[in-house]
Amino acid sequence: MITVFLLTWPLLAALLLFVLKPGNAKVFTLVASLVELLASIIMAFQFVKDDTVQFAVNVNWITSLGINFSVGVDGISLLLVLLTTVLVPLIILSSFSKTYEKQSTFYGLVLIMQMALIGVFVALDGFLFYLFWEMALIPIYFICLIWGGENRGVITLKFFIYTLAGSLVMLVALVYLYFQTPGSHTFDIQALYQAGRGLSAYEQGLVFWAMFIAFAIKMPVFPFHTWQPDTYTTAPTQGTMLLSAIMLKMGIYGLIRWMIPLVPVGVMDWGLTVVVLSVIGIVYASCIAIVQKDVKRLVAYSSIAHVGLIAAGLLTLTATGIQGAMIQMLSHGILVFAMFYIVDIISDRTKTRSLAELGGIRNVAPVLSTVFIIVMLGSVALPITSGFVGEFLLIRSLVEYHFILGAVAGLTIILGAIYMLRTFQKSMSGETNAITATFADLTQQEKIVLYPIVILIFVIGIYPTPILEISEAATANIVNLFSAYADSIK
Amino acid sequence: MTLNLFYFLSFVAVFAAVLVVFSKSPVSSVLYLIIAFFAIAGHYVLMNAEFLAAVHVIVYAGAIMVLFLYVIMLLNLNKESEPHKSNLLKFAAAICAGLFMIVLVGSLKGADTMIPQQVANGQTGLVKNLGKILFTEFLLPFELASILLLAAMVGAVMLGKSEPK
Amino acid sequence: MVGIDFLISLVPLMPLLGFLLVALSGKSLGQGVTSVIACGAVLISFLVSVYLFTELLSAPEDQRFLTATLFDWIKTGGFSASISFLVDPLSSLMLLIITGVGFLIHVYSIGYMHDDAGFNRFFSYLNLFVFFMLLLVMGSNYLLMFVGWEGVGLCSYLLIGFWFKNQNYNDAANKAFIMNRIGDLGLLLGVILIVMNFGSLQYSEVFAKATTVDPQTITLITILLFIGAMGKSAQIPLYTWLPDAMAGPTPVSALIHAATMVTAGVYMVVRNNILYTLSPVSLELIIIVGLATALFAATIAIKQDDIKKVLAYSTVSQLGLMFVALGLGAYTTGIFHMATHAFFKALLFLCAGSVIHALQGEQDIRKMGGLKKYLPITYLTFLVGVLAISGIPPFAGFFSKDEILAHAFEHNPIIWGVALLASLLTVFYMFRLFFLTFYGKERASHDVMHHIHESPQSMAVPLIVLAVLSLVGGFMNVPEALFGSAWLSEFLAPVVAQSTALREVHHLSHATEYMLMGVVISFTLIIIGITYNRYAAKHHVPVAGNESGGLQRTLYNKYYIDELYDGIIVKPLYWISEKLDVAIERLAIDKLVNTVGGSVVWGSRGLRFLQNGGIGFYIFIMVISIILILTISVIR
Amino acid sequence: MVPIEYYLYLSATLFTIGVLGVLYRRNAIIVFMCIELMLNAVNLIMVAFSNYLNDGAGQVFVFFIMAVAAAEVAVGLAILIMMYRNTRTTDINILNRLKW
Amino acid sequence: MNALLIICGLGILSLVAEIANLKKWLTVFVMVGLVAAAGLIVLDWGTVRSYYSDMVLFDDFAVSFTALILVASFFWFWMSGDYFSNQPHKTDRSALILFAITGAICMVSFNNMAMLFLGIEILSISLYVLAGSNKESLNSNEAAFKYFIMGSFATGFLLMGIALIYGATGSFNITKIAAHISTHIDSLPGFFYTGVLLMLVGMTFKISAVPFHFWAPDVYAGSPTTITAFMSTVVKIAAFGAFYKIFSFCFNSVHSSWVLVIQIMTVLTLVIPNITAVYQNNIKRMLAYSSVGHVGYLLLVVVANTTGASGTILYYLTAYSIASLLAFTILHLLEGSGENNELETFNGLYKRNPWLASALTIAMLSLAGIPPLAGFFGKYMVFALALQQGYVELVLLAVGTSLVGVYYYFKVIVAMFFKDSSSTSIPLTLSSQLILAILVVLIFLLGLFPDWMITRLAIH
Repeated sequence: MITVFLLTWPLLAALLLFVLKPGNAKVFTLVASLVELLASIIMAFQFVKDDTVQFAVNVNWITSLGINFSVGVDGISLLLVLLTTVLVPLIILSSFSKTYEKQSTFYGLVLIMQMALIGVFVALDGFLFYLFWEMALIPIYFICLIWGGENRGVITLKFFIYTLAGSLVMLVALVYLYFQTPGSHTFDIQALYQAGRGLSAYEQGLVFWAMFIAFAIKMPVFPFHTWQPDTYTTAPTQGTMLLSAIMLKMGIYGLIRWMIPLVPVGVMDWGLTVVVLSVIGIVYASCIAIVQKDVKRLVAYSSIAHVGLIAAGLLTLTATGIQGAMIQMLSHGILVFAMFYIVDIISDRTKTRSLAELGGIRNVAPVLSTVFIIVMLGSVALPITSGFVGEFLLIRSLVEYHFILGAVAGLTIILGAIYMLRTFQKSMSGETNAITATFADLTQQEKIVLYPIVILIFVIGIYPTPILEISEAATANIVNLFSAYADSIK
Repeated sequence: MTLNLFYFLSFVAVFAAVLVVFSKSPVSSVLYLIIAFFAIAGHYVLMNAEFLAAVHVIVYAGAIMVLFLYVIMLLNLNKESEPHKSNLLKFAAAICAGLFMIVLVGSLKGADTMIPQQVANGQTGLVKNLGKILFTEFLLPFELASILLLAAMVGAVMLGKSEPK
Repeated sequence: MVGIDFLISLVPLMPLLGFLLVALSGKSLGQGVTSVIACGAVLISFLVSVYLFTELLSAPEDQRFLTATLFDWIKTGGFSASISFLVDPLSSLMLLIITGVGFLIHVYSIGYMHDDAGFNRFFSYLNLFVFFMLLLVMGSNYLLMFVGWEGVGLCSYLLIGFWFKNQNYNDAANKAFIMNRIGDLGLLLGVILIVMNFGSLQYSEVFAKATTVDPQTITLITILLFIGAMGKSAQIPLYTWLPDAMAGPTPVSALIHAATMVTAGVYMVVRNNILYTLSPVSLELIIIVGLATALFAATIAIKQDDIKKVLAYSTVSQLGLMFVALGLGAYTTGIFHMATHAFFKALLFLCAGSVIHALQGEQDIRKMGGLKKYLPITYLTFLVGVLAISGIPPFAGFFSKDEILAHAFEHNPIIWGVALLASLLTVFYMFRLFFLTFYGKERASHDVMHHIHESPQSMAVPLIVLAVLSLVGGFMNVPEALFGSAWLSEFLAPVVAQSTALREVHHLSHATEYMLMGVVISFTLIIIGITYNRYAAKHHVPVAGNESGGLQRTLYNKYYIDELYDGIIVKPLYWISEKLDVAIERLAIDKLVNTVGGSVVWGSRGLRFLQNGGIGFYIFIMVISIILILTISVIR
Repeated sequence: MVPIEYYLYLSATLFTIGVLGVLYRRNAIIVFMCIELMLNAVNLIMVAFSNYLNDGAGQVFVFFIMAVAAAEVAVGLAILIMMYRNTRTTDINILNRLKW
Repeated sequence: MNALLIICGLGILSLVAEIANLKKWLTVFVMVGLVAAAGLIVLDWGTVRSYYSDMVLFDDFAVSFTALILVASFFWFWMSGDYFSNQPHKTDRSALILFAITGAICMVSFNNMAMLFLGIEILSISLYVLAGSNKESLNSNEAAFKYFIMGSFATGFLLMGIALIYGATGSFNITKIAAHISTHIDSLPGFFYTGVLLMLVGMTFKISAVPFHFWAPDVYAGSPTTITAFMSTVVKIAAFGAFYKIFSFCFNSVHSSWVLVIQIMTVLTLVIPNITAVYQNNIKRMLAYSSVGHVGYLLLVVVANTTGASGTILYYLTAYSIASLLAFTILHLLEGSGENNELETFNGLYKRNPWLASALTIAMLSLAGIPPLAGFFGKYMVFALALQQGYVELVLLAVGTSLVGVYYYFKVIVAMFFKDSSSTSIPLTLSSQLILAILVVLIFLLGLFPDWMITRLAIH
């Protein structure tokens, strides 16, 4: 039942916001999201670390179409649910210094977004998954459209149509699989797995691509990424955070839950192609990040590079790779959130995001610059920060998969250092200039947001084992299923 | 004899129909069309549908074409007011119609294989017979036709009436 | 009595604690408290290290190791890495050097950084560095070593860019970090290959299985690991960051860029000696790289005018020599030279710092001269350092360098020749530096000379201690030929036991050794004479832009290597990135995506003219469509 | 007895002439008349079939077609008059504001 | 059947009202009548009854379509109250609309070609007049004129088709024709197929499938907005119901003879109107194109030719009609406050009238097929049906065109939320607020609980 609570509570709160339009919508939303966080923590404590699906709820919904409201949580889902519930209050808190027009609408949309995101992570019915998948798109579209920056009309529309295009193709694939299920057809995940595995290699390849393109666009993986830098740049900061810190994980989660166990032969046949694409993406996006002049855009590209590594590691289909992807998802979520928040703080105070106009902030804002350094180090995967654990596991799985690919993917630690250090140097170091001379250091409220992030960066970096344990069994389950199946068809 | 009559009536009908299309003056078009309708009425008689032929003449020649003439007179259209279509368009129209004729006739194959279910007895077109069908089997359509005419009447009045400003 | 586990953990934890205390309290601590905390933390570590060292000494030879496991760090998918420490002879020696020299430099820094606004920050970084360095040498598995490895790189970055207002310093810091990262990638890949092939990251387990793994794999692993060493220990081709790293405060140069961090590569190779021994190809590579670096850096140092740059190139060169020793399989010799080098190079740097401090930041030796009488302690200690590095008996450098040369000769006289040349060049530029700084006319401006003063106690005492160490440090491994017991070799024997078992050991006859020593010492003395004549007696002072001939100019410009790298790596990278951004990203991929959308709009613009409003046209289309429909069905 | 296909062809011919007229002329009144001609072609074949099949329904259907034709003409001419009132033309292509 | 009579009666009553001075209460009376008729028709659910010598057949298909037509008409009357008030021909208009609804009911319940034909003609003739009911407006004139000329031209083809089919099968009765076809499948004369195709032309003209759609955008754009709403909802339901009944029930045995044509038309209907709509700046015209585009998705069901698809069609039409009504209601409200239908009118509507903008957004989202709204499930079921029959390429094409659809629907949303406007907000009456709210709720309910409708409507 707690799963259902997690899904309905934000929706309820959002509806209340829409209807009541309370004056202090911020606080209202924060409290709502904290309740949600509490619920998810309770869930995490009740969770038994094995490979079963827990807290499952299955209610008939659209029986004639074989669609059930079937949700449940395993280790993989739980981690992502936690990521969502932890980040959403922080995202809301990070907006406290801003006054958005029509704020109850804004926060309502954020809460609906949260519901949809959690829905994606807990859905155990193909159709339900798709439904939440699309529902996540709508609030974020409006958040970007209404409160975004310049040129948002065109950019957000491109984003919407691009991602919708991918997901519609995924829907076609899901329906195709649905008709392969026995009897009166069902969207139940296990039935879909069976159906997917029953397909011929050629059909699996088709389904693979149909699903992969949807996920690839969402993540985004090279070369399906071009909507992303524009959208991240133009979206309001909280929107960018939602997009990059949580929503992007939907794509990766989709790969783990809805692709690898679904069409194993397709994954085997095409895995290499995807890994190569992802690895190209790592280098490609890193290179582009090096020459970016807009900080927000730079972080956007860095995100592409990081996600490329996650996707590549995931597709090696090893326990190391998937576990690495899990931990890296969490790490990337908090890091990219912090990164965008810092960028937001800087651009709020200086009214610019151009690296050329910044500089010397370290002189006047030591706390901010220290936090920046820590986040930056996490982002370049320095050991004992959260970034390292994931990147190490991922690169390790890639090296095992193919040494050269692993080595090329490893370039990320060099290229990442290049663009991150450059960013830090240009924005923080040096002498202050006219724009940055009056820069104020972090306020209390900003510290409240950033300090937990810093703590999380180190906690995940130093003692990731408890987190890894949560998803360990579920991951092993997938890998074993996969390898058993792969063996059986050989 | 019947066949000769058929040929004659067909020739008249087609010839008059062609003249409807090609005559310059709308009034003469109307008159040619009335000739074509009479030819068609002749065909009805030929097929033992005398009642229908009579109704046909009354409705078409008597009512509809008079309405046409009336409107032409009302709008004072009996002159070559119509701007000519370019020759190219006319040519295209002719080609199109020709092609349409070819495919239509070409697709109408198989009529010769049809075997009449009953021998024509000449009773079908009698008023008695038709009336029976119309007021039993086709009662509802008949009533609906009244609705149709009512709607047309209301509509025609509504549109045709000039509004007091 | 506290457990040994706790004590072991205490060694790295104390500096961490110091770091946290200093860093988190921000500026609220006074300079005094800060220095007490920072120095105290390192001092405690040092004392514990000494205790651990004595524990090891008292243990029988085959049980000279202590371990402590704290917790599982990463554990997933049948792979685990724990936070666990290993204290064996090698790491305990490293501990002593790191904490010992580290402590001295901490103390020195109190005086050196006295009036700097970033005093607290500086000490927090220093403590953090010591923590990571200890992690590096104490980690009982590769991953923990990697943590330290990256961590010291980070601290190096932070300290090089310590004066962050100067963007040139920041450039140098970035350069150091990125070059290190290139090496780190090699190391990381090596570590990954190890865990793949050995199934474990624990040293003990890996070494136990070493002989069971395919030699080619071992070669690949060792080469990758060595790439890491190249980055960290500034070997060709990744050395250019080290001279630039002199942008940092001088104690940093002494601690990080001379005594400890840059020797991490040496430590790593020695730690993995069994793997290297199993891979002759890698050893050859190490020799070649080491020799090339030693000679190359030495030649550059000849023409440098910045006191710290000379020392930096000297460090590069000396590290090259150490690697030569490692490549020759003389692992203990490498460690020996590393230890002595730590003493005298730290000393030299601190002296240089003292000079710079006295001259208010002046680093150009062309603007020094005649400082002998103003800075007596510095002068004397510097002399000790110079003598030590030049290999004059009985100073520390003599024994260690002699051992390397002896091993080189034994392996191949050509190697010996080149190594000798490099060490003779060292003698030349060190004495050139020494004479230019302390002898001759006073070339500093009047204003500067007016304020000149000998360094305070806190700076002088470490100088003296280090000078003593430079003087006596060599005695820990006096060779048998000189009636010594080669104590250090004995002590380290368990570490390299596996390698020793695999290698045939040739020993040079004592006669040959004496002859070699004689040759080296006589050449050294000749060079000292030449240098004295040129710089002290004739007051020759190099003038910028006065290089006669291409070779000199090339040397002065460090072989244009920076320019070369800039031309073939940095600029192309930016060029490619720019092109990727402009040409591929915007003009190809994004354009393609937009074209899809654009074509719909374009198609719409065209298609709407189909709806041209004319009834005649509509009916035409209808009739034509009907014709087509009927045609289709007729044809079928 | 005239064979049924003769009527088919005759009807097709008249129908085509109607279509030709619609395509060929621009005068709305002539176009209306041509449409009437098409409907008559249908009537003709309907009666022919009715006769041929000996089934009165076909002829009854013709009544409905006539009713509809009458209704259409009434409404059509009303529309024409309305349009003429506003544009002073019966050219089918003149009123051409709604496009694209 | 009673519903048909009630509507007829209401039509005549409207005419009488002019004389009896009941004008004031006419709309209310009509709405009550519609509800009553809908209630009566729902009572017939589950039974199959034919009336008047098998002229009409009220089976579940007819009942559900009739009910939908009545419900749509009810909302239509609600939204377009001012189309009748303060007009000189109030009662005439009302009567014509009611006659049109009568025709529409005939079109979905016919069991005889005569009924189909008369139904179509009653509907069409009323609409020719209604399209031109704004007599002063040249646009309205043009719409009526175009509609009339092209409509009667298409009627000619439809009749020719009926005649040929009559000739080949000897009957006008749908059941008999279907029986005759299946028993004489091998001995049907060639002109029978010509008849089928000519009927296809006539019927696809009525549902406005490409290439017989040309009248639709112009007529929709030219007619008064309320009439456009009527055409794109009630008329579309009736036309598609008739089309589906004829082709999927009656001519199902000769599926192969016409399915290729329908496939080609499906492709064209998906592509051309959807793409053309992208460039439209007049929302009414854009909705007209979109309305044609939606026919493409419905045709996909006909192509798939599965049993039980009528439920899908009905659901789709319901979803589409509700969203369309919602959109047109808002368009009409804007027109009522003196604004036009150009895209610029919608600029900044969100700032002026947030609720209005949100409602229009929901309409657009539903039309675009965004989950979890009703429009999405409509499209989903269509795609699923087509996929089940293996028409993957067609489905992918349809996916592509619905993306294009998203583009033009979202243009409106972007204008409302993104652009700025200087206009002032529009006051809404309680009645219009209520209808907007009901329609929005219906869109959500249909989307969230489609099962209720699907299971009941899985007819045949």
